[in-house]
Amino acid sequence: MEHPYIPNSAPRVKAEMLAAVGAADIEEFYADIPESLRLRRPLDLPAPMRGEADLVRHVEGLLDRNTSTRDALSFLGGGSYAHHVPAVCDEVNSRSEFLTAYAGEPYEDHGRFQALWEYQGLMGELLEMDVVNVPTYDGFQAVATALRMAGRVTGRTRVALATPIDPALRSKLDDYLRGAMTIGGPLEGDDLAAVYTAYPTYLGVVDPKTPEYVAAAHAAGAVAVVGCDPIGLGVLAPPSSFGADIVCGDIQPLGIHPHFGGGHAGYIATRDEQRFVQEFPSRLFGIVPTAVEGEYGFGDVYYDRTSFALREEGKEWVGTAAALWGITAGVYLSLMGPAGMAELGEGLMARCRYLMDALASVPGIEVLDAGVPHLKEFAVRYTGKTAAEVDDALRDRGIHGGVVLSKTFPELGESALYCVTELHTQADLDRLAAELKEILA
Amino acid sequence: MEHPYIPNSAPRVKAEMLAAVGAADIEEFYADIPESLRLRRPLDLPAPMRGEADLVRHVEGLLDRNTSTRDALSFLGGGSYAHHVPAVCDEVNSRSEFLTAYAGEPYEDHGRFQALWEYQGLMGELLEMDVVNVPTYDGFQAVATALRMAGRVTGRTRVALATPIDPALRSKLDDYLRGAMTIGGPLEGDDLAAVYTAYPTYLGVVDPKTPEYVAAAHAAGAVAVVGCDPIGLGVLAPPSSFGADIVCGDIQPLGIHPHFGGGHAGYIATRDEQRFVQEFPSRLFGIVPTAVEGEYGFGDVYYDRTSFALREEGKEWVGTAAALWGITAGVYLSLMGPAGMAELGEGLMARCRYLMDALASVPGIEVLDAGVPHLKEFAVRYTGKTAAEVDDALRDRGIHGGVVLSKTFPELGESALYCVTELHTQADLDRLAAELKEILA
Amino acid sequence: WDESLIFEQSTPGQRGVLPPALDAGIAESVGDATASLPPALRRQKPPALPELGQQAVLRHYLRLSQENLGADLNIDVGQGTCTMKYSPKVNDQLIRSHKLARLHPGQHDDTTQGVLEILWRMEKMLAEISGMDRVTLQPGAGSAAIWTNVAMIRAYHASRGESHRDQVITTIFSHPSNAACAKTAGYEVITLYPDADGYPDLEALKAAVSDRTAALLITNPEDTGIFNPRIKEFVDVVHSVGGLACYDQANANGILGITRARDAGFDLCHFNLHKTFSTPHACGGPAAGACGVTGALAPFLPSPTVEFDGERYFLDHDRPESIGKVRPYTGVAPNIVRAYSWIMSLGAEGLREVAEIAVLNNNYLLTEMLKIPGVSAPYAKGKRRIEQVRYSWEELAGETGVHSEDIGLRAADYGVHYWTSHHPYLVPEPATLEPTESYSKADLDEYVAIMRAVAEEARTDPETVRTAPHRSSVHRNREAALDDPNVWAVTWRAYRRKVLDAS
Amino acid sequence: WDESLIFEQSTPGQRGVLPPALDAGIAESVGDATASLPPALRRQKPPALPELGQQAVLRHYLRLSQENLGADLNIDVGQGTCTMKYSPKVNDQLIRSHKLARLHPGQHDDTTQGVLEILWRMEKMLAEISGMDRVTLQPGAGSAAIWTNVAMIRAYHASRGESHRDQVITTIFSHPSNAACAKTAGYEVITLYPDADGYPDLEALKAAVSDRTAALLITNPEDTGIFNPRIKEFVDVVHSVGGLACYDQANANGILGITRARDAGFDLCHFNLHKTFSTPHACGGPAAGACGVTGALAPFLPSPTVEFDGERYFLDHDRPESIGKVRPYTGVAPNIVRAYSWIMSLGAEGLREVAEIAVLNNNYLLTEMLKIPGVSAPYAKGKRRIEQVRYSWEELAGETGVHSEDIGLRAADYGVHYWTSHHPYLVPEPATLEPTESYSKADLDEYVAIMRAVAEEARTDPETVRTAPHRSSVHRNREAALDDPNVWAVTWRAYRRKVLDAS
Repeated sequence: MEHPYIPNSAPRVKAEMLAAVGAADIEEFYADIPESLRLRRPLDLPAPMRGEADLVRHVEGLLDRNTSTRDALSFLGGGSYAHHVPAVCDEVNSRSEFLTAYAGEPYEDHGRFQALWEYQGLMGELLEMDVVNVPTYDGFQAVATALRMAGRVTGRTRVALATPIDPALRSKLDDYLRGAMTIGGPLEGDDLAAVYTAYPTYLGVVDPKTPEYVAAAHAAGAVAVVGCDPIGLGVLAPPSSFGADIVCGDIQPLGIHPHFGGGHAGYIATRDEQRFVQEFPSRLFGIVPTAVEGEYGFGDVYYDRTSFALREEGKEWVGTAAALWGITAGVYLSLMGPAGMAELGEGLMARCRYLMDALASVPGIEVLDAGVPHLKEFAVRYTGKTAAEVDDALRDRGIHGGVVLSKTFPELGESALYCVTELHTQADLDRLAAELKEILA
Repeated sequence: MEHPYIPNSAPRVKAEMLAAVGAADIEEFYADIPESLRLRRPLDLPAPMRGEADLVRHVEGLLDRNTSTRDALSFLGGGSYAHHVPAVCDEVNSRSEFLTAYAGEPYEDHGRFQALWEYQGLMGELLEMDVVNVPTYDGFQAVATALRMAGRVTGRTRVALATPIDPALRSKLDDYLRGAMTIGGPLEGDDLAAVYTAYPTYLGVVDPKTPEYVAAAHAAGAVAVVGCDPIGLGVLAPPSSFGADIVCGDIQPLGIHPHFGGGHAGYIATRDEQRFVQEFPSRLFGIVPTAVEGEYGFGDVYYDRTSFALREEGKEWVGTAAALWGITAGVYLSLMGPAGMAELGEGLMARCRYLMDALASVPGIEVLDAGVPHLKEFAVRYTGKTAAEVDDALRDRGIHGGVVLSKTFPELGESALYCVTELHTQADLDRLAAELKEILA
Repeated sequence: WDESLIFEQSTPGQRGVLPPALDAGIAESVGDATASLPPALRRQKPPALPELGQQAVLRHYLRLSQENLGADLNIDVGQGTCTMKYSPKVNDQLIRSHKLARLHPGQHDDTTQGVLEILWRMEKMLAEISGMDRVTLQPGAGSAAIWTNVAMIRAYHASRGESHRDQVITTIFSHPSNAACAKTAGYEVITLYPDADGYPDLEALKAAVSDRTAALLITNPEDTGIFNPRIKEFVDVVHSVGGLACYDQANANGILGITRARDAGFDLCHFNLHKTFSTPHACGGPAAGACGVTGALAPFLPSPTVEFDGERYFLDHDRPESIGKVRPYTGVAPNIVRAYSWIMSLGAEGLREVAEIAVLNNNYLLTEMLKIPGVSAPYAKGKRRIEQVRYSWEELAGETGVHSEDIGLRAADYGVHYWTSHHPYLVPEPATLEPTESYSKADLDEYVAIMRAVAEEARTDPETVRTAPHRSSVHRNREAALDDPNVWAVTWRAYRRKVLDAS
Repeated sequence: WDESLIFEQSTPGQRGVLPPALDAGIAESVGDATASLPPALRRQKPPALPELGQQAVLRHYLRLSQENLGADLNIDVGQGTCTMKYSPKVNDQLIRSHKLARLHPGQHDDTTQGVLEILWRMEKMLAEISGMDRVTLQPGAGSAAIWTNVAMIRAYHASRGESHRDQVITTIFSHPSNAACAKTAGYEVITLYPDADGYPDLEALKAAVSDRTAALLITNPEDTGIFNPRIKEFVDVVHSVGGLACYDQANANGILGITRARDAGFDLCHFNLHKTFSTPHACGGPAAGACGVTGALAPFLPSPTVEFDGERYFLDHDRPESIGKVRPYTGVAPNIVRAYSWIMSLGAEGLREVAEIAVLNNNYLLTEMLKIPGVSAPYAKGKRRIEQVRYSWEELAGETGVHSEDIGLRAADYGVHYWTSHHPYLVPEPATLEPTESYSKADLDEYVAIMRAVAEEARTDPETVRTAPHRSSVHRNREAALDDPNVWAVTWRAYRRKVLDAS
């Protein structure tokens, strides 16, 4: 078979190459594989679609069965966000040069190193912190690693949770910290390695006590770890301003589509102190002079702490992660600038408040924590109908309702987490309120 | 206002620049415009959508009202074709470097020159002709110019049409040849400048007499101009093989989406004879040695025939045209190769014949010219219903029916032109036949 | 890279993309459909296209793209009168939707209401911007729009029984297509030259007009960047003899919302959507043109027009006086949608800002350029300019023997374009810079710094400039081959035959 | 280009993109919503992000992209064990649809049936390819898949009350993440070294196993490209003491359809969708990993799994023994869809062709590389290799003093990548080449020619090689700064403070 992806499948070429290596046939290369391990039948896979157009029709046909957040008005958040993605972000991250690059050196891949270093620097300005890593897989991994870093820094093993956190994140932490650290308990004690605070919390609250949690950590000799959605930092004070030691989270909101969960990338930021820097498992790119005066070079800072360098003696482990999303978030922050981030944050808070007010007036809905500030998310409790019923009814009306919380936060009752973005118009928010009024009537 | 597209709209920059040029305000630059010509009110335009997301929502909202050939099974052709566009074609023509380039020199724009020269060469192989132009606007312009070239070559003024042509093309020719040449009459005579033959014809026929029309032109001392859809040339003999002097047409089928009429680009090809070459108004890129041995350079061949060089003394006129589509068609031909073009042509003829057979069996449909070969299009006559009625009924069933011919070819009765592409499966064709059977029952 | 020719990369048997397989049922039913072809019409020998795997094709074209300098990648203010402004990426993204890309232009209007509404709204906006009554978006580019205007002028006079009008008047600083289209349409062309101040010569116009005058085709500001304050008098002179006045508005960028074609009395005008309304120029097309006309000319607009009955948009093909088609269907839709989106992102206030900043940028550039020894700005000394300036390096050339073209090729070594501009070279050693509103002050400063550096090199090391480029993909062409019929080679076939086989 | 830092390009007041304006009705209704923030939580000083117009941002990143060498642009066979195969553009096009990109992972299953079907079908295909019973697609990359397997191993033993098993055995030629993940999960790591023939030492394994053995994590073929024919014995030895056998199949490309993890008795395995199934590597992620397990391990798979009840696809979160989440939601969907599309374009026959041609390419490259004086392929002399070969330049280094790293940097001057491969450098002066099926014979010949040219330079002009690169964007780093806490600078803030302000 001659296949477009396999140039040397052309028979003449194949024969020529076999002759060059002195092999009678390709089987010869597999001589080391014992017969007992050989699969002597074709794999049982669907018939291929060799024509590109056939493949496109097949896959598009499947994807068309999805109803995206562009197809239906959506109030889903809870860890993945459908903020607007500026076209330049998509343009840059779809460039072949970035999309298909991998592990080149800082010379032929200078652009990648510079773009990621600039990403670190842009995040540094947003967070007002001096050290930011090359993105890890996702915010969950970032939090998990930040907590283990805190464990290594303090030599202690308990993490206290100051605020409600994403139950899925909790599941990740349970797995990732298992055996090394425990989770729970008070914000004090000699065993306390870290206080973890979500800012805003999973339920959307900008908790006024956040600085107190940080202070409690410090009082106990622990590390204050703040999980933070960076999208709000045009209006919210950066956690470093009230003393956070490690700030971490997901950059997916910064110019990256949800991609059904494929848009995540994690950041971890610290002050520029060796006790923190040495505990990063991730790569950290640094700027460096070159052999030619005035040139900026880039390379790995303190490489000999990674598992690439030290295998099991390195800090945790590191593979590749989510570099392209780091570049993308850098493009996003460059486009938005200080004014854009401020306007965006103000717009989110305003829309959120407007929707909270609107839903508060719907009979059968109780807005939770209505008295404290929210960035873009808030929880409601339904009275009279189950959250699943409301969600089904909204879906019938072409709306993706908020994330249902009834199972994950049973203490809240029949509840859901609503999220606004800057894409919501007043008409969108009014429509939701009107539909809910009908549904709950 | 600070706008993302206008960097110097930032007030501080504006003030600095005004100071640098010694101007009090911007009005000063318009001092030469008499007050009577000044518009002293804002333009009456819709309120702008400054947020990129607002703009996207607005424009996507409008475009969503279209039903594309991906949304509905389509049998439309007649000059614009929804063939499969390989992803690599879209990838290359969306590269910023090509998309936003314009009139650079052969050095900093070496890539554009080489890609277009290669396009000419690839078309040359397909057509077996030695001279191919940088694309003109569209196939209509290519035919119109080819005929005026024939007029200049022969010093004669009449064009005879050997085959039915697109009525829209006829309209273009009436305008473009007006005053210079006449259209119509027999394929003979001392006044005959050109015989124009469409291959296949507008009605999809691969007319077995095509070589005879060419011969007739030559017998009269006229130029044989063949309009040819290049998509069929993997199976159809190139017109040069039976003596065509000028071959021309549209390359839109070669890897370019219909774009609602924006995907057109015209080609004109001749033998490498000065009497033809000197009559091209278009640019012709040539390969040329450079100051460094072994390098390939590219530049304009025989530039001093163009209106760029000679204004009204040049051949017709030339502006920019459709270079990006030329590059794209080059990518397409490179991807398809000889085997791809042959398989494609065979597949088109087979599907076309299958659909002709299927529709011939539908009561109320008469397939026209069923006895001669067709490439991908054929006309049918409806008995019992009007073509518009059938078209409406198909549309109700989610099908774009064939181009209605009743007004443009009244002599064919209530008729329509059906087109297949390689995207049609047997099920698609059977579905059309079944729907038509119901509609015409 | 210096990428080899794709023809040199072929390996027999490799495939780049496979067409869909034919369903077995079709194959069984029809057999070999090509068998119906007469032998003379059946291709005997496959075309000698190269054979490459998909990745090899992609790599080839990606490398060629990197050997090309798009406006997105440089400070692109030196493309003569053809500077490209920033073409927003969001607009590219919008037009890639299958809702436009895969829309067949022959679809029933009921299935294309969205794009028809955009065409209709775009017409209304351009009518407001130009002051004209109707606008067609059918022409494929600026020159095609000029042709369309000439064809409408011809049809207008013919409809009034005045086909004896066989002269068109234009100016030497108007785009060559004005003269060439008029000639192609059968007109005798009369060209006006500038007077001492750089304005088209009004006295010469008065001498030229007569009852043979079909129209005046004129640009304002011309490529010199000088606005002709007596433009209305020019129009009046032509009107006084029964001719039409047609405004080439390729240079409209600096006057958006400031002054309009209709206000000066023009009967027709045209815009380049790629120059003024931001659509990308795509290596030289597809672009898009628009022609605006007064009500008197509207019956002659190309067919179809886009109409709205209050509920539904539709194409009106029933236009008996129309000049007919200038292009298939209704124009270069993706560019029209891009331009529509661009205007919608700016609004009236934004368009005015575009004009003002473009003019500010131009006058800033003028100020800085004139500080370079050896540069001048001919005509209208000391006057402000609108959107662009045609400079002259005459003084530098006289001093150093280095020509404007050399400077341009050396500029390429610094990573920017520079084009010497149109024939004929009325201005000696010309260079036309047009900064538009897209470039920042820092960009303009960098461009001027490059010009200054090259000018200094011309004095200190003229050989380097004369033999430029040195850092491009290739070195200076031996151009003679391009004008010699014995060796010019427009295709690989011809190259094989005339050059490779001959050596 | 040598593009400056974006921080150096800022001009106050410039904007890159504007957020949507707030509807007046909202603004009126809520006033300043930020007023509700306590002062300590209200940002006082705007972040010092740079301020640039949109075109300037675009240009900056486009130029950086051109300073980067993607697999699409070069003969990318030298990325150590991490060679990227051709990632078809059609798959990129498919995943850009809003039907995937703008799909929220928390949507109700009824609105995501298309993507769930793809996940489900993909699991079935990978199960067939590996022979395993169930497969999870949740891990974000290869190392995350290794972690996932280790976590499942830990949960498996815990569920059986065998948490005393605290040792994991791996080999030195397995990816460092095998050792590091095991350590992070609390295991003691025992590393096996190759025997004289280059195979992992079976006797050493026998000596290492005990009732403390939780698992063997092993690659086959290892990065040497040598297939370990006694792999089943390794598995049996571990099983004999109650341990699990886990197969790192990052190097699966050469054995697709030839031999399967299950056939050798493995309990767990993982694939890298980016290495073997063609998804692009995106400058180092996002990638995607997949873990296959036998039925005995299936209860421990990450949650949720994708299930099908015959009519409807759904996510099953009710998995009490699951290790839980290793990542948010269900994995890197765009890469899973790409990989699915890739397999669907090839089928069983195509996957086998992939394997065979990858192996043919590798052995061809081996033959040609060994013709270069100074190159050797340590271990198993004269044997055929599977997918890659770890070469050694020891002889050349001894002769010339030029190291493998220098050769790699000089290769960059010829426009290709070359990576010296993982620590520890067990093979002296190593270089690992892995051609995959994506590269043509002509490509491989060109790569070998570059290696030969550099090797010759090492003899004739070693200084040029030692000081390379010369034709890259920048020259060799002064690396000391990267390990000095006083000057390392991970952010612009730190650079300003530690370097700029200090000088």
